[in-house]
Amino acid sequence: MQLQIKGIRKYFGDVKANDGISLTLQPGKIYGLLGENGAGKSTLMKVLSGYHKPDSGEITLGKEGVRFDSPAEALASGIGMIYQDPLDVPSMRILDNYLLGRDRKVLLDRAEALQELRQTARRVGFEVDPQAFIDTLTLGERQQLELLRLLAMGAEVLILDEPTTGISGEQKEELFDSIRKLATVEGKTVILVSHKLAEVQELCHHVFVLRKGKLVGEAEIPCLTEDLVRLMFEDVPPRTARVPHVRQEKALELQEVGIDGERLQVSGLSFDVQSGEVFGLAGLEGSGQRLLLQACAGLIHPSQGRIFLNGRDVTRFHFHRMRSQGVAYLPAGRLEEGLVAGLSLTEHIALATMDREFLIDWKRYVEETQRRIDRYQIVGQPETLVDELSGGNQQRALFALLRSPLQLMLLEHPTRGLDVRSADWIWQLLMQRVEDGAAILFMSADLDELIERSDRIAAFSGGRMSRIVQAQETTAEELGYLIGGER
Amino acid sequence: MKRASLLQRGWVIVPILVALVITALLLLAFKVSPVEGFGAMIRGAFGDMSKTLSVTAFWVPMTLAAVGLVVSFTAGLWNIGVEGQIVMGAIAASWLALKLDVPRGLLIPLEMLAAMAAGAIWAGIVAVLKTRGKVHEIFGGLAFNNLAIIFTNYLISGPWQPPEGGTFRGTSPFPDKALLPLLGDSRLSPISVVMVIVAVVGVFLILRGTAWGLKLKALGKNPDSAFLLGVSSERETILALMLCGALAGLGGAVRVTSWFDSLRQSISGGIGYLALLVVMLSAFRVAIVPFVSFFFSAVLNGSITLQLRTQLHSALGGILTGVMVLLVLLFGDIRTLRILPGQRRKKAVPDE
Amino acid sequence: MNDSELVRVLASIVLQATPLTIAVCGETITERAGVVNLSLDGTMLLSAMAGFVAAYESSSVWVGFLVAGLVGALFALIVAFGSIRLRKDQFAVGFVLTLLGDELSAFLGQNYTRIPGPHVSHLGIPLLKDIPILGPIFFDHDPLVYFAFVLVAVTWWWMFRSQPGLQLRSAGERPEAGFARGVNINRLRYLYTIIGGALVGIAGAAYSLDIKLGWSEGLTRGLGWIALAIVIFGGWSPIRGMAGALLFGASKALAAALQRRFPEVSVVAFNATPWVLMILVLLLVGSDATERLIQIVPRRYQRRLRQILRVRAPAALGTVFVPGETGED
Amino acid sequence: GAGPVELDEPFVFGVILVGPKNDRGWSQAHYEGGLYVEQNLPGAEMIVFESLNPADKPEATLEGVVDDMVAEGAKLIFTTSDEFEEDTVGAAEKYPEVVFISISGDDAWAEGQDAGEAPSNEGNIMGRMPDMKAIAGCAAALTTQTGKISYLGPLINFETRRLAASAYLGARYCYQEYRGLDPDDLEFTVTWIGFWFNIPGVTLDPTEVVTGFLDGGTDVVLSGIDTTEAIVVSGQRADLGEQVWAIPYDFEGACDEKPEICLGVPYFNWGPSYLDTVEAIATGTWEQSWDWNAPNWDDLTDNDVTHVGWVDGPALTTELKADLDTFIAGLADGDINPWTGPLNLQDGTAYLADGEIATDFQIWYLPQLLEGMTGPSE
Ligand SMILES: Nc1ncnc2c1ncn2[C@@H]1O[C@H](COP(=O)(O)OP(=O)(O)OP(=O)(O)O)[C@@H](O)[C@H]1O
Ligand SMILES: Nc1ncnc2c1ncn2[C@@H]1O[C@H](COP(=O)(O)OP(=O)(O)OP(=O)(O)O)[C@@H](O)[C@H]1O
Ligand SMILES: [Mg+2]
Ligand SMILES: [Mg+2]
Repeated sequence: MQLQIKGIRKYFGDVKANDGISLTLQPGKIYGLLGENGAGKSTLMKVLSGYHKPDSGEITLGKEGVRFDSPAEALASGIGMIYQDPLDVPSMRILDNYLLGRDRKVLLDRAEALQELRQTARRVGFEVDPQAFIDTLTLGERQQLELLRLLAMGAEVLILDEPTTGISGEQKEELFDSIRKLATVEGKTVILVSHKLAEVQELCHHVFVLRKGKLVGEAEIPCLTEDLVRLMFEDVPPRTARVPHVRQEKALELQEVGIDGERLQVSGLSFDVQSGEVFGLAGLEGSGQRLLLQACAGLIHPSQGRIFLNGRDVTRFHFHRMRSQGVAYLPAGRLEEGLVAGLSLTEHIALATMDREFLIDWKRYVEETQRRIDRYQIVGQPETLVDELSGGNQQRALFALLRSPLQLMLLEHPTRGLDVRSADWIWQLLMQRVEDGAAILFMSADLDELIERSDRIAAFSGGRMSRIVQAQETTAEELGYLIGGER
Repeated sequence: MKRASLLQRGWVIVPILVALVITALLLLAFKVSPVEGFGAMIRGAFGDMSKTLSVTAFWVPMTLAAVGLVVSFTAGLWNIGVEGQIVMGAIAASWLALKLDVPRGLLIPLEMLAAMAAGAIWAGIVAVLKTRGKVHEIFGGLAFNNLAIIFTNYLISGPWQPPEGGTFRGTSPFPDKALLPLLGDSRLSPISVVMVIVAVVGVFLILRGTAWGLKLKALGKNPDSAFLLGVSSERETILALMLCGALAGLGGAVRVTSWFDSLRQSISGGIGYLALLVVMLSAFRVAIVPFVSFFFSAVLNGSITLQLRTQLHSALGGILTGVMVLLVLLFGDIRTLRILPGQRRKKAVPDE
Repeated sequence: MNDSELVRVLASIVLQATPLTIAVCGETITERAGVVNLSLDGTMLLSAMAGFVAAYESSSVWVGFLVAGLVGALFALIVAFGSIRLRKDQFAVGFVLTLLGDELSAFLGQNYTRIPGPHVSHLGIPLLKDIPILGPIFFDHDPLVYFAFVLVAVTWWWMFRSQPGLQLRSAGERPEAGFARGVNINRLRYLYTIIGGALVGIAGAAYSLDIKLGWSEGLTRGLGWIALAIVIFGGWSPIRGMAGALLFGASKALAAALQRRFPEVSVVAFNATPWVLMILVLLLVGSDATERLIQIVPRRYQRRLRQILRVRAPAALGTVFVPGETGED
Repeated sequence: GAGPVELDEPFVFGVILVGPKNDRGWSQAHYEGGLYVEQNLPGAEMIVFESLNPADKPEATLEGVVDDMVAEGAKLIFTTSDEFEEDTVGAAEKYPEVVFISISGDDAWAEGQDAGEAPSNEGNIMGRMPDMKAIAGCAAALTTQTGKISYLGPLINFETRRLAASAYLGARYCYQEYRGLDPDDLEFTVTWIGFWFNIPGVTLDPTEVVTGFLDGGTDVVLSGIDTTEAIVVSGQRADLGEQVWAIPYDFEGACDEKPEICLGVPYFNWGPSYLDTVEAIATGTWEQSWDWNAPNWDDLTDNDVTHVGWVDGPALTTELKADLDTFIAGLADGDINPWTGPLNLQDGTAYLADGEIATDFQIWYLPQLLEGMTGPSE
């Protein structure tokens, strides 16, 4: 069935996430959807799969115009989507998860569902234990399950939103094989949302490129990667040249550190980060790099080994104590973990920077906040509530909260959600800190960012850290292998 | 911050009026004219000086507890245990009043301090149960309310029984020097009014102007972020509850040393729960608390006269305040009413 | 105590725990759907009063239960409306309703205090009631007791073995996932909050029409809170919840027995047992100490032990779900 | 009354109750006493205030209610609970022109422990309930099949010990004299709930306590609390075919809750004493006194004369009734006095020597339960 999208608009407040997008998709083909962060890819797909209602525009399936009030309606029409974060119920068993939404009857037909599940799994070549609990599975397995569910429900159009950010190289190959089979053998339409050009080249037949909510181009694959890059970024902004500031002092040192996470165990971490060094951590979500950052921050304590900060054993220090030692930690979730919705910028600055004072000198803090607003180019006033700030400005606000001087900065996805220009600018600020002697340990899903900004890089895979590579000498390909767990 | 418009500010009158109308209908249903009913209430609260003083005297402990609750609510805590904290304060003050023989100038401050300490400790236990034992403060508080009341009953029927033998009414009256000086014939002590003023101003300043107040605010709104911003959630949780407990305990001391002259069973009788309502109706703002609390006190005292005049159950006062809080809570903020059916929130419209 | 005496005590505990069982079951349903109805104490009082008055005026206990169920449903509806539609603090709305229900029951019931009225009559189940020991304990009771048994069984089956149960749990665990599979989360939350509330109302009437016969002010005060705590102790499972209600009933029977056994201990001390018990069981299922304790035992028993001792609240309990608009505010 | 009294002007009197006026127990008995005055003395007008206790009304005080009542013109106020005793003294001092009657108090008793505490405008009235409780105890002992009687006690004080002990003495006497059984085999258990009526969460729940009694083999439950749980719960059990009986307390109509199992009820009849007081004040003849008013032995149910009474319950069989009547007759002419020595306190100390008859003081201020009774004394 041919799928047509015409003039889709979806605005979030002032943000034009989708600004009149039209596409036509044919059965039996795999499409790539490319675009920089915030280009509107996910929004478009959510509109297509019934999660969002478009402000305007229409969708035609075959000859009929369709309107979806919910993802379930979309699925009933044959459009199914797999989200970056699988939409399943972690506390349920696989079978129950599959049964949920399978039918409307009161009685559950477990036997039939079981058979169906097994059959579909065999069809695409997955293996499942239907009695296992979802929360014991890896992200990749959960994505596979979602795929199975959609297939079993008769999805003809499959949308995969960045399906490879969280899975291993092996799983990726498996997934790609099944996708190919689904498209070519079973004649399904597949849309792969990604900004990894290599993947697109490997898998897709045709790509669409979005920028700032608009369709800016399309191409048949294979084509030149440079062309795609040009389509995605228009003019690729020149990035600031990086001057290394590494000094010969160990800021952070880990000796045989092991960490027990809830689902993952990390062990045998031994390395150091010099003052003035930027150390990048690659790896899929949930591979252990976040645990490492949290352990260095004192948020969780290692189960073995020691951590030294400027030569001092800080293994058992808790977060607040680390904080007073000049360690900063920047979480990935902005409003969830970093900022307090309902408090103003000034209140944040006061909270983050006050010392053992009793009374708050509001006047001083308002002035200080204004200074930081200017310095970090935040669009807002000192009395603006942080939840009224835009996402990018929230990100800037997080940086504005950092204290000085800092010994060590632990950053999760420091530029996630920022456009290329802002990201570059944030890195300039960070480099100033580095110049002053701070060490940076950061994780990112963006391999280019890692290579470009780091002095050294290590990758995590399934709780194990790879060998450490020099950023200047490595390539995205090498990192890809390391992320995949190869030596 | 945007300034609220006049409509937004004034809207809250509407649910309040509706609550009055509902109460009036209830009066009519029981064949009492609302004019007579509300008239009796007003006369009961403000009919003469002694009534007004009585309203004020009842207002004191309720306001102290409510002011404390503003602190714990700011930290995002549901301190239902405030009732028990009042009782423990009363018990501690009674203990010194009964057992300690020192001059008045020393005894009264000691009673007040002991009451604050006892209330704080009682709250502290609930807090530690929460932070260490993961027992939600609602359940911890509730259990400790009942335990405090049971403890009172034990004391007045056991060790602190009056020498002439037990009734279940309470201990023997305290010596005069253990009692707060009263205003004329009333049960109102000017000293206790001063305590309220200090508490209101103090809490206002703490929440507005101190580092601790800011930490509580952050903790109440988002404990995770607050933690990353340097707020020690366990310590502040415990301290916030303890400060609330201390003020509630002080309220308990006022109950035994001015409203009564001895420790009685049910020394609080629900003042803590009323204080929770007061704080909700005050929209958690400490500057409004004393006034709302005064209104509550007037309604309750007025319903005594209402009962005497009309033979209607005095729960009517509680119904009036309860309905009012419920309506204000649900419909008091006109901005949230916009999401009612048919008036979905405005979406940004394409501007080309 | 000889055997038959013990049997009678146990039978009484089963009977006395019946209303609590029903209330716990109702609130378990509500909370499994992701809504906390904190108003239980007030709901039970008001419905105990309304149920008795309705039964008295109509001379039919069934009308009484019906009215009580409606009262419970109405209070639950207010909680649901306040939290789902108006997005107000569920705890605040529930707490105000708690106090309001108390006052309303006192006021509206003032002319029906302590008068004899209709009540549920006894109905032993033939054959079953003659089973030695178990018969008299479980099957020689009022229909209400059997209703509670059936309710618990059906609720458990509905929750954990039926298709709608999957939807119900998804609303409390991960509403986004349910939504993506076509579950109308908020409608379902309304529905189960109201059903849960109606059951709590029936529990209230169970006191005034069966266990405590008649209305008097404050008839069930405090029991709603106990029920809320038992829901937690019961790990949001109706069967464990019923066990909790029985345990609580046993503790009260114990308090009275202990007083007779130890006359030298102050009478009031025994009155504290239910509250101490409440804290202890909540500590058991929640505290980190229990977790440390579990880690002592051999690893292969840990999972089982953890299942028995610990509980986990529905992940989305008390949260607001806005379909398709998450993150917009 | 001493002949008809006519009122020149309306006479307003106040009645302050500790519980609700329709509690089917203590408070309702007082309320009906007030109604009796209104019926029998045209022009007398009662104002009532119910449920004055800090658990129900933290905002209300006796003083405040008295203020309101005086403002409404009350010249006489009955404060009807021992809870109010001390505050009544204060109120009486504040309003010397108003007469206060503190029910069940002892402050106006010249020989009492608190002699001299009452100002001259305060008096005490109490019905001589121990006699009626002895009858209740007797009825229970005559009826019991299991030899187990339980007493649902409120809180522990002189009054409640006194009444429980009287019931026990009556039971012992009848068990031995009319049934020819060894009174030492009689199990008499007292469980105190903690207050005059149920305060949920704080007192023991009387419903559950009575259930516990019956489960434990008790077949006659005597109530000592203000409310009706004893007969209600026993009635429920009787419906299941169990052989159990109950004896409620305080209020004449209390048997109505479940007549089939009611052996009778010892009750207070406040009407006559209230009326006397009102008339005495209206005619200016009132003087302070402590009245422990005896029953009208000629007819224990003549509510125009008797101050306390005993109504036989429908469940009392005719043959047992004969024995009970013998017992009552013995009490009436003084042949029988259950409060005759030898009598030991619960801890074994001697209270009355052999043949010694208890004085009012000894009965009123009984320090412990008696030997042979099971249950806490303090
Ligand atoms: N629910 C929402 N509420 C408000 N703004 C939103 C919402 N969802 C997306 N946006 C905004 O819409 C824009 C497009 O977002 P979208 O998620 O579609 O980008 P994307 O192309 O998928 O980016 P990425 O590669 O980072 O996933 C962004 O600016 C984003 O902040
Ligand atoms: N050495 C330490 N050992 C234990 N706890 C510590 C230590 N240093 C700091 N903390 C805890 O961490 C919290 C934050 O400490 P920090 O030095 O950052 O002070 P702050 O953020 O200015 O706040 P405060 O004024 O409350 O201490 C402190 O409140 C304290 O509880
Ligand atoms: Mg996206
Ligand atoms: Mg006395």
